[in-house]
Amino acid sequence: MEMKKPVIKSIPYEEFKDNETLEALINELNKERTNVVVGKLDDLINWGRSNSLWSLTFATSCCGIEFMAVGAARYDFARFGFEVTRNSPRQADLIMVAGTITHKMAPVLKRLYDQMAEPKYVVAVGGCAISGGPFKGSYHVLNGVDKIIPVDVYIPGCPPRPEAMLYGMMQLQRKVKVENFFGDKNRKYSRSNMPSDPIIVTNVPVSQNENTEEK
Amino acid sequence: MEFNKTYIGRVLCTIKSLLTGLKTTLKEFFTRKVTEQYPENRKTQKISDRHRAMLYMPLDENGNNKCIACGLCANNCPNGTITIKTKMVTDEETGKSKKVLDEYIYDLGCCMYCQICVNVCPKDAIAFNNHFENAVFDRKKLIIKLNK
Amino acid sequence: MLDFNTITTAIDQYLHSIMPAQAAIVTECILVALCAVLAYVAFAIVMIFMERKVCAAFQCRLGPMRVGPWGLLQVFADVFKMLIKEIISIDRSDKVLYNLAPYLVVMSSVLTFSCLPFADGLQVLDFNIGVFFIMAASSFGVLGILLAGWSSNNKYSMIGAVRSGAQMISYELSIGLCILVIVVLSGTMQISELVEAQRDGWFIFKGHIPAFIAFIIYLIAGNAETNRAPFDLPEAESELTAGFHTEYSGMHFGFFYVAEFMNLFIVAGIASTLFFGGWAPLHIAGFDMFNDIMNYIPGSIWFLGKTFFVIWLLMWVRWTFPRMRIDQVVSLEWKYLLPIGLVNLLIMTICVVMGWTF
Amino acid sequence: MSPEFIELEILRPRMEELHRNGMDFLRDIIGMDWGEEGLGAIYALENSSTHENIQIAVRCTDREKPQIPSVCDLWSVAEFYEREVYDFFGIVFTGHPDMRRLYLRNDWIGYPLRKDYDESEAINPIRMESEVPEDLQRQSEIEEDAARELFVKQTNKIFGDQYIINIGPQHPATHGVLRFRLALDGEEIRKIDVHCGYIHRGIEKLSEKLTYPQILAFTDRLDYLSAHQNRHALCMCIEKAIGLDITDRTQYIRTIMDELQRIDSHLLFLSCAAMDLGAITTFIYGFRDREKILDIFEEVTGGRLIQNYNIIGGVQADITPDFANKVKEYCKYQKEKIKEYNDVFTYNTITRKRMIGVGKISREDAISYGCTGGTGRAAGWACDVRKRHPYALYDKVDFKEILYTNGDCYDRYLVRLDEIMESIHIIEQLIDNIPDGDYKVKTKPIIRIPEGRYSASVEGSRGEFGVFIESHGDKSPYRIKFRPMGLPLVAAMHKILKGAKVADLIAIGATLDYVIPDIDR
Repeated sequence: MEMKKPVIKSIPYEEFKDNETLEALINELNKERTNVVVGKLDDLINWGRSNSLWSLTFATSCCGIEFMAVGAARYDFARFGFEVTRNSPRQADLIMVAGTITHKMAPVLKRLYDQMAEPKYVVAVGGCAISGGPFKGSYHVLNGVDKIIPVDVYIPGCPPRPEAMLYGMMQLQRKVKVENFFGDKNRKYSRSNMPSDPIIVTNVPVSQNENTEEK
Repeated sequence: MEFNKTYIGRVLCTIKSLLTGLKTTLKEFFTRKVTEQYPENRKTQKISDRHRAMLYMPLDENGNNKCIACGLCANNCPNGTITIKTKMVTDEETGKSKKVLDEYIYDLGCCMYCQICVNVCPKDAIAFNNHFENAVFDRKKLIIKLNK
Repeated sequence: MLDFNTITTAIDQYLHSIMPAQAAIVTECILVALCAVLAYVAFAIVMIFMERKVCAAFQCRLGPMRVGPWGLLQVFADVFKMLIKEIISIDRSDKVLYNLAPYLVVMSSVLTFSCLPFADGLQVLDFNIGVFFIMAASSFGVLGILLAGWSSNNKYSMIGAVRSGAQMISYELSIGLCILVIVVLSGTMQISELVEAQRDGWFIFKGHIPAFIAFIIYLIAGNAETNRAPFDLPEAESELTAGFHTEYSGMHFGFFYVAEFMNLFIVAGIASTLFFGGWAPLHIAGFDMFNDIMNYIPGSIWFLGKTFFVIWLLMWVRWTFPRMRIDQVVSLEWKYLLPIGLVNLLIMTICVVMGWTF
Repeated sequence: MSPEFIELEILRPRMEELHRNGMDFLRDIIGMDWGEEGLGAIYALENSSTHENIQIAVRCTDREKPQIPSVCDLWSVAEFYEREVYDFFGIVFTGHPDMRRLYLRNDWIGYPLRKDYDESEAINPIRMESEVPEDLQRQSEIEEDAARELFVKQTNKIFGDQYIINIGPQHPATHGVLRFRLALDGEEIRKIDVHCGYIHRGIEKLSEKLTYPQILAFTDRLDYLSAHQNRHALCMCIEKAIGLDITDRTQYIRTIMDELQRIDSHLLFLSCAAMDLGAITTFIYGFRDREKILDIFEEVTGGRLIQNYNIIGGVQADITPDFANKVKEYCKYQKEKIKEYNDVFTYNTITRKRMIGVGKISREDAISYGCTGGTGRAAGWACDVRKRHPYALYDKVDFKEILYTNGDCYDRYLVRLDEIMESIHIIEQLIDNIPDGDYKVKTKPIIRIPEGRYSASVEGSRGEFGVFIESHGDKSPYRIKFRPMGLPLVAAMHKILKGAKVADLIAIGATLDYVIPDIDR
């Protein structure tokens, strides 16, 4: 069976980044699928879900301002149907973690995530949310939100420009479009199968000052 | 008593100020919209050359990068975004062994775009480009090997 | 002109001919209910789409564009998502009331909606206290909101609900007074008679100054009734996160969301019936040609056209003004709208008694 | 300026004397850890009428139980500053009414800015349970810490039996992750307890390990809406310390950029204030026009929000050739648009009703709380650093310091709106006269600051932003302290909120215009 490829208006499938991870996910989810009717229903539901991603207004720092800019007139994420930002986590479909998460904020973020109703998605926006970013060596900063909640899409940047955020949202749409609502091989299942193990590439060299000395 | 302090005066002033507001928004209702339609305008969109979205290694005409693996960028990076792996290569003609770049690993996911690495680079071997479409599903995909 | 009376009578006769009278009435009730609910949903979708587009236009942006042509399918996507979204049950909430509240709100608005006269003959019930019934039906929506706030076990919801109660009870008065002005002018409470009386001129023209003032007050009070800016205190996003429906998710929240929009439709519908002649076409005395042409446009188009115009007016207001504070909301009603409304009623009575109306 | 060291015993009399003699503006209290010599604090004071500066330093040799007498009865803002010092250094201020941690969780172990602080994850792991407010803890649960025991006992009942609601940390009106606990009586606010630290990133501690050019990158992320000015302050401080003269061209570019940034910030202020009051359309209008500045920024600096433009000795890159034209075009455009904001929002009766007379602060209180920037000027305190201690080109350009007298929300709002016009005026004077020359001067590859203490301050978008560096001659500072613009504002919250309603809290919060990452650092 041919792999179902999510379609996004105006950007061809091949031009998207990270198709490999997406295809791995599709294969994982669709191993034993044959039912055509259910498949069509799934498509309909995914079409609904992916075009109506209401985000929680959650911003801790700089990226939050760019998130507001995405919502404003020039970039206008209402075009995608994302403009209904909800202040209550119960009504939101997605949490855009825009900004640094500190030790004090971590339990709050976790609780917000738990309060959201399924299906829920997490987008890590900017260096701080992805890895701790500029403040990775700090005593009070969580190095990446994927340590406490599962992240669906990473949008790098410090802060990412509004178009980059829109691009990230389209990536998320693609991910939503390959999910299954019916059957046990759906997203929830796959998520527990593929835990996003947090990775740290390089720790901040504590003694870096000494290194520069000689150069 | 001044007119605009009386009951009727206050009501009229209020109505006037509200009508001014309504007039302004009505005008905007009919003006051209300022929205740029991002994915639709991908081909025509212009982004400042100075915009920093991602580090890359400019290549010379032979397709080689200019990096000499001195490690200044990695040492000057405030949060360890750059890791340089070197290897020793022996020059066949002179017989001297030389330290050359093996892998230039850049973590897009924690770069803070402070430009110090570009500033300190003695050979201008690295620079920022403005390709901002970098969102991925997997954290590991953000760790990029810059040299080919 | 298409007369819906003939259609409905035909259906009625057909049903009576094939089944006993009791069964026929039951079938008719079910049919009517189905039609009402379907129309309710259809209008809700239209309204939500309109709101998003109109709001975008006021804000120099485009609004939904990518789902379907010009974003036409946007709301359908939202509906699909909402329908299958998880409904969270809240720990330590009052389960029965918590689950009942959204249905109460929606029921009240469906009930009121079905009383609207869409065209001649296209209304569920046309009886002698029609306007009064609409008012009574619309006012029990506040009960749902109060219950939602109370049962959610959330302090924001509680504050939102109490605000809502204070606000709705206040503004009900003004709405009542405005409707009274029209009742005084027309001398009837039956909706079909109200509309018929406007065949030769809408009440807003017939009643001139007092009717116009009543219209403005009605719009303000109606806006407050529907909890829309500048009176959106019960859900005041920046103060109470989402107000009385903070804890609701999925379709339960969807009910509140839809009911809010449909209440707006209802307020506009009543306004167009009372002040702009409902399904009656625009007639200008003396221009018979013009009047004839106007008569060709079906009544339901007239009604919807007028209603959507009033809705647009209310959206315009909503997307222009900042939110008021609770004490200001209450003092606006009791210090300004209510006295002005009373005086206005007096003026209208004098006008009618002296025959100073057109 | 080097601080005057005095004995611990005479701190109170000396401070009282200074306060009597007109030193009524406490700019900052800088906690210090001098290692062997003990812990201490440096008080930066200013006379609000003569603009005379003085720094008083005090030392306390007992590292186990350091105690310094509190001065929060003299300067109200000291209450928060002292809590900050207690939080980071563990210095207890005797006589302080509410000695709790300000930024870190109340179960945090250790004092992070002390030199001997152990940063290991094992001691302070990421705790996934929420912290229990101190007034909900039972007395026996409060850890047996001498310092806390002393003061927590009296304060563990912050609210008593009142109806408490939480605003924040995730709340649309707090502009980030500030948290208020409010005691309500119906809609009226009885008491407020501010919790900061949800975005405390430990920038000051991080900086102690980094070189000066590396620290520059952090300043952009303090108050991202005055990224330029913050960076300007740090560059200025370092340049002063190493005796580097910068070119005229740089001065012009920096001044223009500072003012553009100010307009940007004030537009965002306007937008957010409008959104908080429910006027979402005005929010969009503000953002629409702000994009024009961001375009200019992006063209020149390569960043929209975080610009990375000032560097030690100059700026990162020269301005683009069409910079002047674009800026002039923008200035013309913006002047017209101000009228639109006025029509749709400023003069709207609802706005006026929501803001006039709400959240008043008197001039004396503004000074005592150190509320600089728009808040101070709305109360009639001429606190503009550009006038008080001119830097860059501000003594050469002609501009007015906008002053209002009522100190209520509406005045705070108007100050910002007028300052946009004033900033445009400054830019128009400079934009045509940018002299030729280098845009940066060469610096040594490794910058070391000679031993000593240096400070500099600039007028940020929302108040005085100060930098204090104590250098021991290394290429990283021994201690660096940024004066937050927002901390005095939230410190003054409980004063401003007297008798306000919940909705007023939103209006007050919006017009105080704090940026949380700047408060928390």
